[in-house]
Amino acid sequence: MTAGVAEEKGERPMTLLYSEVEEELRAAVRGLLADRCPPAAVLKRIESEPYDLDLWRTLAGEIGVAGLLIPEAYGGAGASASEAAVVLEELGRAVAPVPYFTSAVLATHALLQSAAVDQAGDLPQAVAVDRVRELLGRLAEGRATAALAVSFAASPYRPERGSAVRAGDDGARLSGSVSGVAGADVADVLLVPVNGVLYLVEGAGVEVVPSLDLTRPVATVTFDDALAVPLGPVDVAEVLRFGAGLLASEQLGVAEWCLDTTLAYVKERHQFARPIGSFQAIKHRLADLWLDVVRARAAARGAVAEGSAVSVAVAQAWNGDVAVRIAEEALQLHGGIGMTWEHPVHLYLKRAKAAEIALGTPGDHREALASLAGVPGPE
Amino acid sequence: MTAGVAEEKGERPMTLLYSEVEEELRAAVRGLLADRCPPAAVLKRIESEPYDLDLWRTLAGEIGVAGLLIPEAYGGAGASASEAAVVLEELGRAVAPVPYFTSAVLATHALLQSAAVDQAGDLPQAVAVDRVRELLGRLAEGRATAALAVSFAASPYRPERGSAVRAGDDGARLSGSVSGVAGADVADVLLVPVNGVLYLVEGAGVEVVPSLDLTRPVATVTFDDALAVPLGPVDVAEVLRFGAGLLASEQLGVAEWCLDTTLAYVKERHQFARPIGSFQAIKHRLADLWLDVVRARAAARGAVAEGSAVSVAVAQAWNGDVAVRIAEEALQLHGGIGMTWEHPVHLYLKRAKAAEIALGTPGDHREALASLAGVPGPE
Amino acid sequence: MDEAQLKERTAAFLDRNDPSGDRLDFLRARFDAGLAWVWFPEGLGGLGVSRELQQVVERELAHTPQLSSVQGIGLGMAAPTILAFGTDEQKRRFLRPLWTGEEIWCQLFSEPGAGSDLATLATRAVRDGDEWVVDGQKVWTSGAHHSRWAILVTRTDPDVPKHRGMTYFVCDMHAPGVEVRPLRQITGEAEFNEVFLTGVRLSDDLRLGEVGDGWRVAQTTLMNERVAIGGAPVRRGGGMFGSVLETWRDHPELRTHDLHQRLLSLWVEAEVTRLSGARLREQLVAGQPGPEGSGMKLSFARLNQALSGLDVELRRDLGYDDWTFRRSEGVDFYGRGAGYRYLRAKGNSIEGGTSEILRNIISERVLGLPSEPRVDKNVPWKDLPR
Amino acid sequence: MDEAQLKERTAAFLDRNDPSGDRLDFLRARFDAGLAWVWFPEGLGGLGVSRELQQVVERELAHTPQLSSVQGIGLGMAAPTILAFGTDEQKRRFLRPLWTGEEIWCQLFSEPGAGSDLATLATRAVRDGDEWVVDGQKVWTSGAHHSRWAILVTRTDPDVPKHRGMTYFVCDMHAPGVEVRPLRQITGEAEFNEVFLTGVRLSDDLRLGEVGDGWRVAQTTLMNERVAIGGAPVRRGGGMFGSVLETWRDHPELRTHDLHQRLLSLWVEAEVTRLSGARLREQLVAGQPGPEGSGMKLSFARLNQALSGLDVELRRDLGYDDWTFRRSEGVDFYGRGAGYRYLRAKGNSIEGGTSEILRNIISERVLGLPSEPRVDKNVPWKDLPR
Repeated sequence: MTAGVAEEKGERPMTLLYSEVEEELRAAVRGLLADRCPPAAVLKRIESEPYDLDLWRTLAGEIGVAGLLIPEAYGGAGASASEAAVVLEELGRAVAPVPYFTSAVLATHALLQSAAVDQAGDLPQAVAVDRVRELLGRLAEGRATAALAVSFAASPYRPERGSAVRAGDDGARLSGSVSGVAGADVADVLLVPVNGVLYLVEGAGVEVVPSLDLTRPVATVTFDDALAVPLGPVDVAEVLRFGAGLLASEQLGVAEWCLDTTLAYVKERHQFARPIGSFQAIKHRLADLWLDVVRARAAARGAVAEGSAVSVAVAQAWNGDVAVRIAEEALQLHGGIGMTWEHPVHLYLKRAKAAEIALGTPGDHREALASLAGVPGPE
Repeated sequence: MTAGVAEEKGERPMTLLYSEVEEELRAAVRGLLADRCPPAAVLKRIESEPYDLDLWRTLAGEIGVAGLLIPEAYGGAGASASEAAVVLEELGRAVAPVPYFTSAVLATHALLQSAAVDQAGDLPQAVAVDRVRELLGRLAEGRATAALAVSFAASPYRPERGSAVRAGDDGARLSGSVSGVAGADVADVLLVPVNGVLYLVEGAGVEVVPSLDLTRPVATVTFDDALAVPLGPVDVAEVLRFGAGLLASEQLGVAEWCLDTTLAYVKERHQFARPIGSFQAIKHRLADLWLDVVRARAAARGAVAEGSAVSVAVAQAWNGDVAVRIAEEALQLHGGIGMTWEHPVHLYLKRAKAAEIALGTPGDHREALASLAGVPGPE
Repeated sequence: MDEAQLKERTAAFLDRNDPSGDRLDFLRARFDAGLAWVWFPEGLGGLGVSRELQQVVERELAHTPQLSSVQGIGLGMAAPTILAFGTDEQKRRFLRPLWTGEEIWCQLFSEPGAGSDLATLATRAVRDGDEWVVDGQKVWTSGAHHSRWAILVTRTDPDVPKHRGMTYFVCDMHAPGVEVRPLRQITGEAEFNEVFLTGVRLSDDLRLGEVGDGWRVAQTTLMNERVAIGGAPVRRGGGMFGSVLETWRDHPELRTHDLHQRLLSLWVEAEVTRLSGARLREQLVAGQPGPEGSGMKLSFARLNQALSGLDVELRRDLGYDDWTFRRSEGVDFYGRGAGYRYLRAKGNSIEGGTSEILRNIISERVLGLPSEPRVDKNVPWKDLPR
Repeated sequence: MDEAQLKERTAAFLDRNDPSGDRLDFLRARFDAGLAWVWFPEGLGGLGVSRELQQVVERELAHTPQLSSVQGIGLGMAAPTILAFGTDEQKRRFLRPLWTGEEIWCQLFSEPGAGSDLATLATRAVRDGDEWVVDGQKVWTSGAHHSRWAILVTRTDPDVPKHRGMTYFVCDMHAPGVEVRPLRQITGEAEFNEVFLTGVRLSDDLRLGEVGDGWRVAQTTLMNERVAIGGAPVRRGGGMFGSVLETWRDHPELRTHDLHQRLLSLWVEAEVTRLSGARLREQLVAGQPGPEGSGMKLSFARLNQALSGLDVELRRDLGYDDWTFRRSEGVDFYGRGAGYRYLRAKGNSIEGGTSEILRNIISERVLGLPSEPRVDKNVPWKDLPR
């Protein structure tokens, strides 16, 4: 059944199902989050200290999520994007305020790509081999957190959006700024792409701005002649595409929480002496939304199984829209209570809306498909 | 309330309501159609002789619809587009197979425009004054029917689409062809725009093709060195814009029939021991469709009251979509019976779908608004 | 009285009362002159003339002290209800300070368990001699924190079907047991309040209408609410569209074909909605009020939501202007950022009748479609599933 | 029996029977060898082994005479029902010629008054000694004009609630009183028939299942129908998309930004729907059938309709290929013009369960939402409003 796709790629048949290992990983993450990160707890902390670094240390250290994508030679698990995707589904489902996506996916992938780390653990391109080796080890164990100094509003098609950084003549100092950087405020190190080279910077100015997504605030990062270590060449568009593919799984998790929570609510909430979920107009809308989520799951799985530019663009184009639509519908179907700060649905709406912009809007990804899928525009 | 619009135009306040005269005209047309042109009668004739010329003669002669737009000096009623629009609403509501739109609106407007006939009845531009005068008189009384030899798929923005006609060196003979011409098969004379000049032709080849809209078939018109009388300059785009504005009223009529007929059906049809119109999902869809029709009515009135390029583009962009959507929903809500030839809903679906293409698709009209309304596209 | 006579009367009033003097004195005098709401009876701020004539007075007095927007609920909802159901005593007591703004009013209708189905409300009022003791919780109350009075619907008989066991009161917001708490919304601020009523004692002369007749009284209030919604004329391309278009025109680098096509579609939808509103107002003036009104709020909610969502996407701005928890006096679609507009517009399809309820109303009252099977018609309120 | 043994058996069968000989002889022999449908019992064309093994046989016999598509209803719906509810006599009589195609079957379920609500059907069967006399009208019957037999559901007891008074028969299509008329569709052609039953006499041994048990028997038939719908794998950008894309690529002059954006959105929707189908089939193979199947038909109907509508708009073609009233054997999405596809696709959300009914099923069976209040549960069929 997936033979068609596999044949096109000429590889072993890919699967769109979850493996047993992935289901175990999911159970571990979900269990921890249920215990330590219910929506009420997230709501309580977002205005004081949004990130839950205790939770992050447990996730990274005990469950080992931080090192999933890092080769075993560096203390990681050497897992594939498919496992990372399952973690993201669960983190999305909990709008968990931890820097997994920004550090363990985006920054880690940039580092691995820049140093051209292969599965055997060789570092053919790294300029600063020791620094890369040491950093990967710390990231894998969750002892350090990194962020990629690229605007979260940039995309594989416009990777430079929001960035204005230049390297000094000696190639060891950076100046300029990047706006809308996610995860910078909890990062120990910043990875900064400048003119195709990835730099490692520890001393940068990070100013968090009030953010639409309360659980993943963005910051303006400023470099004022900051000391920087060049690590190797970097293809930012590829890094953002990899991230975009995985973000689709986080969006799936957001959509799933919204659907599940709304279903529970409409079964419970009575008006006119009936559960509101017994009204046919509500039922039909939820049936359509469920079908959107079913397809979002297939799209998210497709993006990590195939990893191609087409599959990523498809997953982002679909899941970005679906997450927003279902969060909006969840709010509407909760009625007045959904408009209150005390109900967590707004956290999901804000996450979904910010994620719609992050790493390319659905429209950007559809536009990319014009050439990727051979649907050219008007001449 | 409409002061805003009027102030913008600096004229007397326009009205979006129907006048008493218009309501009387509507009642006369509706009465005649109810009597002579029920959907079953239309269905019965469409495969043998689609046009009902007896009905047309009664409409033209007794009610006087053919001459509505023609100045009184030529035997017409000297009425405005607003009255013609009401006739079109009723004709749309009955998918009446008469050449009103093609002859009494499109061709007549082209003739009046080309000869620059003003309300006083002067013919400043006409080359062939006598021919114009005579033709207007016959058209006004319904003794002759005309068609504009322009593709029904052309638009104010692409008026030349489907036309390939050239004038001979002597300017008195035409050669070439035009595809997709509506109303040509019942026209006594053809009005043919070539290089900005309107020609009158009586001897052309007209080959009707099987048409999506069974009640308004289109034909390929061929000129083989045909004798032609030049009448005057013509601005085809303006003629098509005028027609497009009025077509919105016909689309409104189509939409109204679909809504009314579906409402009656869902109140009557029982499944699960309830009228299907008592199911909330159906009710909510119909409420939304009703709201679309309410706005289609305002759009159609706006187009004839204001007559500007913006108001026409708005009415076409909205009403073209609404007529198709509501015809599609009407079919769906009729269930199996809607898929049968014997139920008339398909006549409306086909009319709506063909009218969506006619004189510019909704997308063409929206695109035109980019410059008309100051919403420029990407640079 | 015709327009000319009314103009004369207004001129005479202006001769006697200086609009640049004390604001409250001027408003009191205007009320006493019958120029407050001319269609109200004489002695109660009116002249007992046709409502259309009010615009004459407003025009003549346009440059004099005006009423405040915090009086909206008093003027729009409480006053017509008091006029329709109040005793002479109640009308005399309440209408003058309500109109002058000396006393602000709020509305205690919705409850956490009674939103779309208002008639299921649970706030109890139990008679105790000449008084009623009220216990319950109300929600979505704007202005409760500076209100002197509230219009309040309560459950007085739980043993009869829900529509029959309600009673309507004027609630003294200064009475012991009334607690007002700001209700924070997803925008960060608090436009509304929760109001907790604990053993609040209201004397029987604060009752509006008969015991058990509260539903009918409340319908009068709600009818007047609906009139106010979805009404004001806008320019073509105006309203919330204006701010999106400004960004669009000023920032060509933000435009994409995807956004362009969506924006054009919304422009068309906004324009046909604007035309429908204009047509509706023409019909009202011509004395042919159509059923189209029910659709306007539905349309505006959808448009506001779609437009504000597109606006956020267009700007690609991951920031938000201000999450501070503070009170606000209302919706601020023009002063705040795109993120605020996006979030606040979500309420447009919930407040004042959800879009779902409006579709029910349109389908039944306008289109004549049959109602769904009712399971709560003859069940005593106390036995309803909840 | 394992795969190897079955292969051996198939090889042995091929040794004995020449596939290039008489087609019917070959198929009869295949049936008698138990290689027709291996999961059926021995003696009835099967071997009583697991259904998965059928693909082994199909692979081995791929180059031998195949069954015809006009047998679809017999194979997919009648056969499993006969197997489940037929007497030994009925199974012996009907299954062999059904499988070989010597006898074609059709389905007499839907009626003009009973579409979504099949259980309300009105075709009466009245007992008369050893026979039943059937009167009524059925509709949407494909292949009725060349069918020997039909599966038929009738009303035998109008005095009990609708689900309890039905009886299921095999109907002899050659019996006097059976009249088949082609039913013309909006596409111009007739894919289906109306079947009028007037005093049709069926002997009691044509009854399938108990008297009054027709609803349960029909459920078995319908369950087997649903399995077939919405299933086959497609290529990325394939299916109905292929023909739109071809026009799109070949005719740059037809492209507009409006159509482009809509086409891209549909391309994405088609692709995620294709992926869902692939995932669903993987789940089935892994023995984890998910509830996603109910959604596939809904998705394909929507996609086909949106795509074919866009296709007509893209071509700006006001013509139609052929309105001739003639019989056709099925849907021809690839051989016909864009207008035909547009019109025919409208049926996709009606036939085989309307999209409305599918949404009901998803919301109740998959999402666990409560059913609506039922008004027909305990009402005798004859007293139902209609």
